Amino acid sequence: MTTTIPSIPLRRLAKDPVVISGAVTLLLWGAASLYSPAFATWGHIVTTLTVASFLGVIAIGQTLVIIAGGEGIDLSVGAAATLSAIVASRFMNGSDDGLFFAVLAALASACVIGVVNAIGVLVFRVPPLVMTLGMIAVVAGFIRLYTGGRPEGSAAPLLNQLVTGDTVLGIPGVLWLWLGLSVLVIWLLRRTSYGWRLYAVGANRTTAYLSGVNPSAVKFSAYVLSSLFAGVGGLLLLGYTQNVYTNLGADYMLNSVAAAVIGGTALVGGVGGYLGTIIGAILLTVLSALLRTMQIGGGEWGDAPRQILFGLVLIIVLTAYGRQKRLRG
Amino acid sequence: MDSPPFLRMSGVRKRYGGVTALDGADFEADAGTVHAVLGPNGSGKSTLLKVLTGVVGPDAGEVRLRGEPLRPRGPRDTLAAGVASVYQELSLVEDFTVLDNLLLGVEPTRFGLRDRRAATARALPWLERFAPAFGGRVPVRERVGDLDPGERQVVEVCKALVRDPQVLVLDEATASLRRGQVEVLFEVVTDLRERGVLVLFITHRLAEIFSVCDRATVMRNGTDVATVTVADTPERELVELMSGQPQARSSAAPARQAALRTAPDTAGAAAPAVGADPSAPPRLEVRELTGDRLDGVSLHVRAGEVLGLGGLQGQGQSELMAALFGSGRRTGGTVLLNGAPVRPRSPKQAVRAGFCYVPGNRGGQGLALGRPILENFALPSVGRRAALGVALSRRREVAAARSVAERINTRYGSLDDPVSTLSGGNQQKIVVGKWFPTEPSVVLMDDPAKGIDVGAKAEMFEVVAELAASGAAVIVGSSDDRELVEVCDRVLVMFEGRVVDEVFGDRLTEDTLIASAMHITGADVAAAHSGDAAAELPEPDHDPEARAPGPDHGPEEGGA
Amino acid sequence: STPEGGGGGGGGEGDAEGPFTIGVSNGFIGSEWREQMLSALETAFEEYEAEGVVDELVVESADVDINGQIQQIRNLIRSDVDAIIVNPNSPTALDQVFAEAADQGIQIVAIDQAVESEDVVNVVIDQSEWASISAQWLADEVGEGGQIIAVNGIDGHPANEDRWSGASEVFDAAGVEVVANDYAEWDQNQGQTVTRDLLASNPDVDGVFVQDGMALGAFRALEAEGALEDVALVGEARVGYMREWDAQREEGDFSSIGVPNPPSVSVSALHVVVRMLQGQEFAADALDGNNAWLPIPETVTDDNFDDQFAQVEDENDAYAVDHALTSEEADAYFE
Amino acid sequence: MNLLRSPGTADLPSPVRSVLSVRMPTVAVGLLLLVTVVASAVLQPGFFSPYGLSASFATFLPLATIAAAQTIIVLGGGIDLSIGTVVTLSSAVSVVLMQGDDGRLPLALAAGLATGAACGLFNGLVVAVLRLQPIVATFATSSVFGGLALLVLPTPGGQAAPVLTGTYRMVLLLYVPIPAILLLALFLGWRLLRGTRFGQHLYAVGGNADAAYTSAVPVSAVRVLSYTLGGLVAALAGVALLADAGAGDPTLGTQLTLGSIAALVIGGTRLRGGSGGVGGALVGAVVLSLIQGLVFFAGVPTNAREFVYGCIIIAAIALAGLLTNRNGSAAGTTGGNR
Ligand SMILES: Nc1ncnc2c1ncn2[C@@H]1O[C@H](COP(=O)(O)OP(=O)(O)OP(=O)(O)O)[C@@H](O)[C@H]1O
Ligand SMILES: Nc1ncnc2c1ncn2[C@@H]1O[C@H](COP(=O)(O)OP(=O)(O)OP(=O)(O)O)[C@@H](O)[C@H]1O
Ligand SMILES: [Mg+2]
Ligand SMILES: [Mg+2]
Repeated sequence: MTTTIPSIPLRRLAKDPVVISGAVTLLLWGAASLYSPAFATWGHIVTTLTVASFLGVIAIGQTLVIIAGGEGIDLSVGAAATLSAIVASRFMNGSDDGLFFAVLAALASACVIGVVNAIGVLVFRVPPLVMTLGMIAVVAGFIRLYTGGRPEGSAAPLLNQLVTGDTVLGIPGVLWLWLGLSVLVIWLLRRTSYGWRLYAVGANRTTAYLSGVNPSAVKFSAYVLSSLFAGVGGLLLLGYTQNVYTNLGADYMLNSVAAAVIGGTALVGGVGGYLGTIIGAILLTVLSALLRTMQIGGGEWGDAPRQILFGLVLIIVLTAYGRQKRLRG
Repeated sequence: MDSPPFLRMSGVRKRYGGVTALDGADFEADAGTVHAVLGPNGSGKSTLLKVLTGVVGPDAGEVRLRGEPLRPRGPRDTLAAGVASVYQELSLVEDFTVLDNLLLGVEPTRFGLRDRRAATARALPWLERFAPAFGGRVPVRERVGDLDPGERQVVEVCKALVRDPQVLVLDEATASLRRGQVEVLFEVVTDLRERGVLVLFITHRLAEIFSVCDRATVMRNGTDVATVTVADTPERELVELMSGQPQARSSAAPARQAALRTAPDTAGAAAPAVGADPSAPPRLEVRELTGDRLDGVSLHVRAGEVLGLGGLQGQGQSELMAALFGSGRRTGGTVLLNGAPVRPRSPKQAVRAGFCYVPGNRGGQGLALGRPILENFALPSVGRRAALGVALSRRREVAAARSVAERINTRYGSLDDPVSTLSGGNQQKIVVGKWFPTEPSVVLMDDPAKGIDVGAKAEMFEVVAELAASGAAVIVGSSDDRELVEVCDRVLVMFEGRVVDEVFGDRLTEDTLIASAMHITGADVAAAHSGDAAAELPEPDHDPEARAPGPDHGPEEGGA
Repeated sequence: STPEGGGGGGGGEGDAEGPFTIGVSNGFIGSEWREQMLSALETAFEEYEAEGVVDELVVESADVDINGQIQQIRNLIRSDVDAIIVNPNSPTALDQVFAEAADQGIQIVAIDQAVESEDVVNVVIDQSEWASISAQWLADEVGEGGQIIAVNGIDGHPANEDRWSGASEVFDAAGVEVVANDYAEWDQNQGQTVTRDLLASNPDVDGVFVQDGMALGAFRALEAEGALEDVALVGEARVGYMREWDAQREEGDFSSIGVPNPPSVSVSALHVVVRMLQGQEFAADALDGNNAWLPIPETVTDDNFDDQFAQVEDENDAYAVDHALTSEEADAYFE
Repeated sequence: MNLLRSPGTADLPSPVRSVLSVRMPTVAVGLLLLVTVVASAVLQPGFFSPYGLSASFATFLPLATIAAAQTIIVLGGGIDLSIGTVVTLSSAVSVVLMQGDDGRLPLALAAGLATGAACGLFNGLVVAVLRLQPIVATFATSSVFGGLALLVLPTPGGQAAPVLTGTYRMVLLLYVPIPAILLLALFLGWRLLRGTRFGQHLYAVGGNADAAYTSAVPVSAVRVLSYTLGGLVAALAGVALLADAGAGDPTLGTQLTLGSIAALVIGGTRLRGGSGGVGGALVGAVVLSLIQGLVFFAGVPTNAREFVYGCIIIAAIALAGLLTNRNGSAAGTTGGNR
């Protein structure tokens, strides 16, 4: 922000999704720290953020696709992450030699998913939800064909070092990377012609078209970027777990949507941003860590209370602001 | 004498965030009258009537109908009380048939199931009554999405009528109607008045008020400023009430008209492009253009000239602009820009070539309503100011937006506010102003003043004049002949996809335009409207028979 | 009426000569264990095929829910198989389709997960016993009054329930306190996260009980906390984990245990089902209810680690230490 | 009060006209059904045998029913990602109460259906009253219902009543399995619902909620009711699953959510709402099940099956999309702001 902002009214601030979810996150973190002081330790903060970073990076593309509108959503991010990790691990095979090529091959294979998604959505007019859902089956099927069900290889030590090792200031490289990507994406959305066009296409595709924007090209790029960032997320996951398995990314399918929506990105398109998604990703991670720490699940009632509470808290957080317009003016 | 008025609204207030839509408005109307509600854009007319119909919940105020307080929780309650409305934004379900739309919410049932026969019996009389407005059809089972905007508007009206209202609200119900459709509507409105129905009528077309309304309430800034009897009030007084300022002259773009009138008569030679150098080669030349609803259009415009497209609505004016801009279908013909052929296949290419387009539907096609004013201003030209075509400087963007906003006198709070917070007129200025930084050489404007109040209209036309003055060729389409006369140097009258008349110089008057448009449709209609004017019309300068699209125009696809 | 036989009926019981067609229904493919299970089966099948005992192996293997697995089995029934080897997604909810298959004279053997249906012979290891071995080791490591955390699979999943009940019994008996118990869906990544969170809130625990498939994740969490030496960890008999184990052994005081859960139960099941098809009767004491228990293979411990590791060192990380009945051992189940 | 009535002949539908106006989605899904049935008859041994038919319809019914439930919700402009867990929870409640005892069957069924409806009601309130975005709200409630199912039925078990399972496997007149009759009943039930005012309002709310609201349609109530009905029908799917499976399981049905969405899209229902129908979704579910079987019976190698299946599904949906969406809006000029 270069210009001075006229003192934003407090009321408006209190309705800002980013502010609300940020506050809820801090609240949860506070509660967790009270319950278990270990939560407040530096090490634990760093590891929690590390776990959140995978979701955060995968949700970058999700945020872009949702902003681009037209019921945009990408449920295949988990599949793209898995594919990328599997390809990378096969090429790396536990050594640093093939690292560069492996990363390239992994990201390229992820991008193919995005291209196919985009073609389905833009050319064949398949609803994005269904197209990307179908892609999960296709990618899973492809992985099975490609690996025979048993992915081989393992992470390059360098990659592992990046994700888990301390690099600078006691902060693992993955967090620096996330920070860098965040700055890049936020800049992309706020301060580039691409970002402004993306919002315009999401807010009103026809207007954008009649203003000389090519909405199909913009959406195409959003789907490809989505898979690309999912692929990056897959690489980071590979660095974290060091070896791959065929369900590696499955968990991120709906959670990435939830992270974006919690952060204020609306599924109608043209609204939101990545800052909110970052907080959404952290909130989801902290929430499940809190429920786990408090042993809400796992006691004599098993996992049930944790699942129930998780859902209820999510509803409460969303109720705070993530609401659609009233019918009556 | 002391019996309470049929409808009384008092002290109605409504705020939207920081915007005050209604600021203690009072309103009274009697049964059996047609009561106009007038006022500039954003003065709260629609909001007031939405409070009446229950769509908007007021912050304060009271509504009494027949002396009884009406506290609706939604349209269901007011409908039960006999209030039906045609809203400014269409409220039809596109996937439904006309019949299903007409009875939506009031479907008759038998044994718990919808009773189609009873439904048809209820709806049919109205559709038949309006058959002339549907071109003679009775479109019971047609899908509403397949109807054209005027027909949809008529369906809206029928939908309200099917509910047998005691109070009928018509919010700019005539804005997208053709002349013939308006006439049918006014006949029905007159019948309703005789049956004791109160009709509340919002419009920006003053002529309509004088032809059908008994009383008029003028609103400004969210309150009522006066209620007058129409027959006793001259037009000029109404305009003064609306604008709050004494009116110097009737209305807009006087400078251009003055220039036109004083220009030496060029004795019918080439068109006298007033703002342009008549000897200059045309900036834009169109030869034999064919496409959707276009049946061989030829025209030329010079730099600095404002060319109008007149005629009845829906004769290919919009399609012509869309075809030129690359967003509509174009199957044949040539377009020359500065003498060189151009064939944009998308708006993107058209913009590159130097075209710009102001669509008729502001919210749906001109603006990204939820996005900030700044981004809306920047959208067509954002790449030009970006470093490497990508990186933006906020300072540069703000400066660019400010300079345009100043040039066209746009009023806004902050450039970061969503564009939806602006009043209609200011929104419209952004739709036009956003093109300035692209320095267009051809400006296409489709009904740029639709739904715009009198004051904003004047400002709008100054913008048009300014664009022409800066050297652009301007093409303006409008359904309002008065507008065309005020703003254009020359008007082409279109009919069924062809240019059938060219009007300029002293002949450029409202009467000539109406007559010219009517001449084609049938002498009897024309005679009824403009007396003997029709007889004096020149022959159309193009022979329609010679313009039939020949097989030499291959079926090529353009646009999207 | 209920349809019997019909056009697509099975091989029929009198047909004890073969060659037999064997169907396989596997309802989950997210794990390498299942792939090993299938590929071992295919290899063993080829041997029988060479002998002319069997002629076709029809494999249905996909990620499906119970409804999907019911469809898988119906597809197999209609493909005229003589026997079905099934790794079931539910111990109870396939009962009806098993009855359908049995009506058509098809022999059914369940592996990995026992089912309740009386039409099925379960060729399985005792999951409860399987878990109690490593639980006992952990209990010994942490001693009476020791505190542990548990990282289980999926709550409500039958295998999870069997294993955890077996392990809990051991912990109760040994006076070990389970201070926290959570579920990580047999997913290594989640296992890592869950272990980390549980460790953070229970920094003083003495041990971690973790089911297989997630031990490597738990290991990495401990490694990140630098707690490998202080906290006892139940391991797994899989090559990836064993490599880490091996590396730690060279560095210092690290001890673990891996109880194999052999994917080649499928092979054992093939031996059994072929004999059933050939009309052999089970020996009197071979069946416990409808369970033909398989022996739990030799546990990988600190003592035998080098031997065990040497045998599998060349396999890839996902490889699980394996074991199958030999033909002779299988014969012992029959009269 | 029709003072303005003028005489004239009504433009009433003739049978010819209604045949001609068959919608494209119906053609597309009909075509798919034809192709898959013919292919199945050729490739699957005994497809038309009594056992073949009974096995097929027994498999179709649960997916078809849940697709019908999802369609009711989607038509009204919503979506329900929790529908699979609603099936799970209601079947868990049923089976726990049933305890394999025929006498307890009515009570257990009633409780199961009530549970489904209650879950739907909760979803409906969250979406219509709290006004949360359906996709995320139901993602959250799916966690809640899944948790509740685990509380009700912590481990797999519980026998379905023998009457239930027995009836489900019955075949009438040699060739008409009970599930086929139930499928037909489901369709007839839908047609009945479609004929009511609620049926009409459902489409109006999904098609244009603002228009429906200003036309005095009780929009929020319609939304709540659509979720409640969806929940109720999902509970029926739970009963069908229970009858087919014979016993309970706390994961029964959880994976059906995504299948239900695929089925309704293949069946020509628009995900945005307001267009489509349950009939199409039923056919879509049948087509999906048949394709799954076809990939197996066509001898596609095990490792390639999922890939082939995924590609066929996408192709089928793209085909449906090509036939339906194309004649609607052209990309650039319409649509836009919603
Ligand atoms: N839903 C809304 N949210 C925010 N502001 C609104 C909303 N509806 C109306 N307004 C604002 O309230 C004011 C009055 O609007 P209203 O629609 O009543 O004007 P109008 O007199 O009907 O104008 P027009 O002639 O353009 O139709 C305007 O400033 C408008 O921007
Ligand atoms: N149970 C069924 N078995 C076979 N075909 C069916 C079944 N249900 C529906 N169909 C067919 O599927 C197609 C779509 O049915 P659907 O109910 O969607 O009609 P519809 O388009 O919604 O009609 P309307 O709009 O009048 O309600 C129809 O061709 C119908 O005949
Ligand atoms: Mg208005
Ligand atoms: Mg229907």
